[in-house]
Amino acid sequence: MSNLRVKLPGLELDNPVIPASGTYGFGYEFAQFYDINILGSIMTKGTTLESRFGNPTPRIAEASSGMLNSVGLQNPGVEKVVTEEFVKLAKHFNKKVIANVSGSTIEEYVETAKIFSDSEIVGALEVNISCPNVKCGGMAFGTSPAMASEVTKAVKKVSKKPIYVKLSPNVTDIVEIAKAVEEAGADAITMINTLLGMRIDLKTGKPVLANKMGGFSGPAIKPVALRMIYQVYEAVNIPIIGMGGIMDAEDVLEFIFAGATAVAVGSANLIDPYACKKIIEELPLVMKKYNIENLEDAIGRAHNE
Amino acid sequence: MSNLRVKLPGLELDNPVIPASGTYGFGYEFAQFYDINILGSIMTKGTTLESRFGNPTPRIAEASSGMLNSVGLQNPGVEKVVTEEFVKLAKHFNKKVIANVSGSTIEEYVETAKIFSDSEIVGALEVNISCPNVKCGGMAFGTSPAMASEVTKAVKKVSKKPIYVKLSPNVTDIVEIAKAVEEAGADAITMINTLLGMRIDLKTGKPVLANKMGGFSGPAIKPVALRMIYQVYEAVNIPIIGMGGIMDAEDVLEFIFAGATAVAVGSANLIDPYACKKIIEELPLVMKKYNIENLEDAIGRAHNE
Amino acid sequence: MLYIKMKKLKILSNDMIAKDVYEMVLKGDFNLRPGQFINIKVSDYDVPFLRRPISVADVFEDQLTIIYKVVGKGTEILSKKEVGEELDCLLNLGNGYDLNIESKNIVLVGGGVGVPPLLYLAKELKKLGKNLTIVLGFNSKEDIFLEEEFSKYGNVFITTTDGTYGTKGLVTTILDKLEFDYYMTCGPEKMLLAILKSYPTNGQLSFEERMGCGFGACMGCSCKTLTGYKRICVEGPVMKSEEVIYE
Amino acid sequence: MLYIKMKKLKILSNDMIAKDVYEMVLKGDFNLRPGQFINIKVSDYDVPFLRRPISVADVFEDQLTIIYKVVGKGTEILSKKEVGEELDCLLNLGNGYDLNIESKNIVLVGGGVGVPPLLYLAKELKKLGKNLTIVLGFNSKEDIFLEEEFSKYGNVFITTTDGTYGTKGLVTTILDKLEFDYYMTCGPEKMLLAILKSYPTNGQLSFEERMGCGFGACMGCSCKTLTGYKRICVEGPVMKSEEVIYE
Ligand SMILES: Cc1cc2nc3c(=O)[nH]c(=O)nc-3n(C[C@H](O)[C@H](O)[C@H](O)COP(=O)(O)OP(=O)(O)OC[C@H]3O[C@@H](n4cnc5c(N)ncnc54)[C@H](O)[C@@H]3O)c2cc1C
Ligand SMILES: Cc1cc2nc3c(=O)[nH]c(=O)nc-3n(C[C@H](O)[C@H](O)[C@H](O)COP(=O)(O)OP(=O)(O)OC[C@H]3O[C@@H](n4cnc5c(N)ncnc54)[C@H](O)[C@@H]3O)c2cc1C
Ligand SMILES: Cc1cc2nc3c(=O)[nH]c(=O)nc-3n(C[C@H](O)[C@H](O)[C@H](O)COP(=O)(O)O)c2cc1C
Ligand SMILES: Cc1cc2nc3c(=O)[nH]c(=O)nc-3n(C[C@H](O)[C@H](O)[C@H](O)COP(=O)(O)O)c2cc1C
Ligand code: FES
Ligand code: FES
Repeated sequence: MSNLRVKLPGLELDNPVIPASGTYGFGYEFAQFYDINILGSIMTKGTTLESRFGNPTPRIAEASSGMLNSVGLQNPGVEKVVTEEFVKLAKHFNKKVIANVSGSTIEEYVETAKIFSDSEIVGALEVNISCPNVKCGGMAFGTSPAMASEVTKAVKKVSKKPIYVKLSPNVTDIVEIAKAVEEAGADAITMINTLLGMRIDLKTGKPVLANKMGGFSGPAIKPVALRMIYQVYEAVNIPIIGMGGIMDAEDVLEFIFAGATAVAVGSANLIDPYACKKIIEELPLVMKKYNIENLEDAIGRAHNE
Repeated sequence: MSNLRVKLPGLELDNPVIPASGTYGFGYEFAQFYDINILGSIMTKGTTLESRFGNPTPRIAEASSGMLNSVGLQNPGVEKVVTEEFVKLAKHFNKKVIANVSGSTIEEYVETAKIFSDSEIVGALEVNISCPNVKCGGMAFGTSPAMASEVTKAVKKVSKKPIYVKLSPNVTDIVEIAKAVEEAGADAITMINTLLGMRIDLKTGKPVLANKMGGFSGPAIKPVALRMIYQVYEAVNIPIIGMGGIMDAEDVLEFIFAGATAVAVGSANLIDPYACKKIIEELPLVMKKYNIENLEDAIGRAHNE
Repeated sequence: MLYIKMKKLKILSNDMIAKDVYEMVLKGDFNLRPGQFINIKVSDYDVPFLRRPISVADVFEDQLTIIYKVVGKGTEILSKKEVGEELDCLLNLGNGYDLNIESKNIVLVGGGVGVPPLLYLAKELKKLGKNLTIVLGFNSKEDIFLEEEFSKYGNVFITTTDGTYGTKGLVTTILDKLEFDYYMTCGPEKMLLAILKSYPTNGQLSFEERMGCGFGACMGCSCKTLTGYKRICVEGPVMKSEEVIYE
Repeated sequence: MLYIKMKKLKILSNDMIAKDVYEMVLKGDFNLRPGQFINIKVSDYDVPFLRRPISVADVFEDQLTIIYKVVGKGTEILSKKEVGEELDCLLNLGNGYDLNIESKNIVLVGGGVGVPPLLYLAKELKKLGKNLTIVLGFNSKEDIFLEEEFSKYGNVFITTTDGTYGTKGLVTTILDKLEFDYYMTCGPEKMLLAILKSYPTNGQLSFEERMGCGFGACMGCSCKTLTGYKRICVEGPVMKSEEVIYE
């Protein structure tokens, strides 16, 4: 029997597969497809203090082996998420979730985190300092070590739950940022958020996205994600939740080898609502193929000499 | 009749299509496939002062819609390139080439550039401050505005030909680097070089590339290339040669709309040795489809309000 | 929403019926209402990455008809699929038209590739005993399809932008001359907004938007309405004229 | 090099001949020597992105045979191709074995999927009047293929790592007991290096390397030899034993 269990700060997962924030709503809509309790956990949709509509449409564009989105944190605000969305989710899901916290100012992160960390169903916070789709804040926090550190410290101070900081790949030196958030008190790192990208519609001569640029995700970004996780694994001592283009169980293993303790599956959910289920079912077979009994033993394998 | 001509500093091109450095050798080997005089120009293989073998193999890995290479500037050294490779090339090619200059130190860039700029067949230099596959120098120059500026100034001082500076996409703020090289005297910008990426072989548990990380190219990186070109076009006044995932004539147009004056085709040549020829033949048809008579009029179209 | 399904459907036919327009018949069992759509993965590879949303044009027993126009790579791949191949589809998406209306005299207005979903709608409305008038707008004669099929359900008026067939002009040219209690429409956004401007009440309009998932997960297709934020793929694509915000 | 061609070849057959090993016959006109390879685009999409290099196993009139093992996504896609489909191939790649040798008694040594190119080689060497001995190494009984075909050209010795067929052990177990003037070999790098160590002269070895282009453009497949840097895809894949650097 293969052992798929992995440990994250504050969470013990039956398996390492977690749907990525923003690609799984608040989870309950996927309950129509399968029993979502098979998941390791759920990273819920990016949430801000107040309700937001997000950016104008078109918000979606396509690319070779990937997609761009400029959704821009549409969400009903943290209060409603806790009192409505999480209540609906709890009817289908009896594990802890990882609540994705976003904001435009440090105060907004702090207030949102406070409310989330009081919520029963929340096992950990994912502090999104890397959203490319919001004007002020968002990615800006994730591209400067000083600001990344500041947000991390501020949230850490108020949170009763472990905090995982989500890094942006749109930086010269990801290691520098990772070290800064570790030092500032992050309990884990989640990476990568989307690459900043763009597509142009030849018919209109304009960018496809109303917001011009958007976050690029899917298998196209996988080599960048793996490289960054590999680099960060060598530089920090806190666990990494890896993501970026995971489509199948072999991809999961590649991320684990690179240094991830758990993984998140994003865009794949949009193409195939059963993606997470299939990956969870295939993972033991793939582990067997590569002679892995305990998934934990395989973490960071690519770093062995 | 559609007009495909475009102007670059020191070069007037019959059409905007140029094979990208490192994917077309020194050009003459493609003469077995078609008459290479149909090309706008040729960007020759990255060249250093002394001969180099490059990195150990495996040097090639694959990714969804793209590939990774860690060739690492294998080349016979600038003297031999000028006296042997360019001589062979000149038998098949009667236009000017853009000679790609690489190095580990500023002195090496300068010496190499000097020799190239005396060569008859060289119309312009492409200063590669963005190669991810060499330990010292290479990409390091391209990730700091100060160093990028320094190399540019040093090469500009000695070159008798216009210099195009090739930017790395592995940076937080591409605009800052672009402005720095413009101010330092660059006559044009070529972008983007490869993204730094990695793949892991599940069978061996090790990175596929002997060098671990490599340069990621192909259609997978196109949205990042387009975004950066769009950003740089708004910030500088020198022309841009765009590249990153171009596979067909529609892609060419997308880069032109984003702000490129000419384009380079890289990985596509490796999959289909006729790629540049096909693109050049299709381009007038695609221009017709989108009602473009003069290609020059379409440069930067996506920026119009 | 508990009825969304992912299935492989066998292609029974795939034929060109007008310039760049194809009709494909798929076999399977489904539970589709007029105005709903399916979301198709056109290749087994990661390219094209996203599914392609196409409306249901007709349902007959275990056969589902879609009509699509080749406008890009995805629809081009679709047009080359052969009979007997299987197509990976997400089924039963969107709200569909609300057929529970009192009005008797209904006009259906379709533009271009917005025409197909009205066929199934016409069939179902006819079953409910409604009187139908159908107005279809195309660019040119060569673009016209389904004219005959619609004539089974009511009077059909055709407009072409270039005047090569039917009335020269836009669908609104005809619409303004007709008497009706209620309208249902599908077509390009410009057309929908033109209709909405003249007829702000007693209608249902089907909108298009670029989609990430098609089943409510990504928030890619949201729009603001007078009754709150809605996802075109779940709370749409059909909106009541009374709730649409005219921009 | 002026003979490299890019062509679409029709698939005449594609059958499993051993565990995970397929034989595919392609139709076309070509000019291939033993030890050369073709480079195949297995899909029309950008995924898989690179071509897949496969050696020529045999050529007969206008038919080309390749034998490949399913080891990953590319070869898996290849194994599912149907008869009648066309395959996009770059043809006539690599140097091939040098047949212009004086020695009479030649041993051919193949390991795993290094076995196929030796078949065409055996045929051509036989035509030149050479005496051939053939040593083929496999992991296990179920992996064995081509044994009968090779027996037309000389004595065939089979080794299996697990001893389920023929001699238990590696090809070198047999090789050390044979008398020969010259050897030609193809197989995993470990095997090639073991042979080279015992027989540093009078041989030709065919190497594999991960390739970008397969025709000399990318420098992805370079190696150092005693006679300078070489590209496996142009100046290789076959190297003389005297020039290979033993590492
Ligand atoms: C609910 C709904 C129902 C539809 N029903 C039909 C129908 O019955 N018949 C028909 O011909 N077309 C229909 N469309 C439009 C159809 O989805 C697009 O024409 C198709 O996706 C284009 O794909 P492509 O790869 O050929 O074009 P590309 O331009 O290459 O597509 C690139 C991307 O843009 C998206 N896209 C492009 N055009 C549109 C569009 N007009 N609407 C939404 N997304 C678009 C694609 O889905 C894809 O993600 C419908 C769209 C929606 C949202
Ligand atoms: C000159 C040459 C001749 C060959 N002849 C044969 C043959 O006759 N029969 C046969 O079964 N195999 C042969 N191979 C190996 C064959 O090319 C690989 O097994 C195949 O490319 C694997 O592709 P994949 O998509 O199934 O595997 P994946 O592992 O998914 O491939 C990923 C990438 O790695 C490359 N790759 C993987 N394994 C190898 C390998 N061993 N050598 C080179 N590249 C590799 C692929 O080309 C691709 O770029 C030959 C290789 C070379 C270089
Ligand atoms: C439609 C969409 C919406 C997203 N929204 C969020 C979000 O709200 N918060 C966040 O941290 N990341 C968000 N992301 C990023 C994903 O969580 C993930 O980091 C990224 O998509 C890379 O993974 P993938 O390649 O598997 O999709 C979003 C991604 C997509 C595609
Ligand atoms: C095999 C290979 C070798 C390359 N060598 C060089 C080089 O020597 N110098 C350089 O400036 N860029 C080099 N590049 C980068 C390309 O010129 C180009 O910038 C990049 O590949 C993006 O374009 P593409 O996606 O069309 O390949 C190389 C790329 C590849 C794939
Ligand atoms: S397309 Fe994803 S929510 Fe509508
Ligand atoms: S594979 Fe490109 S040079 Fe050999």
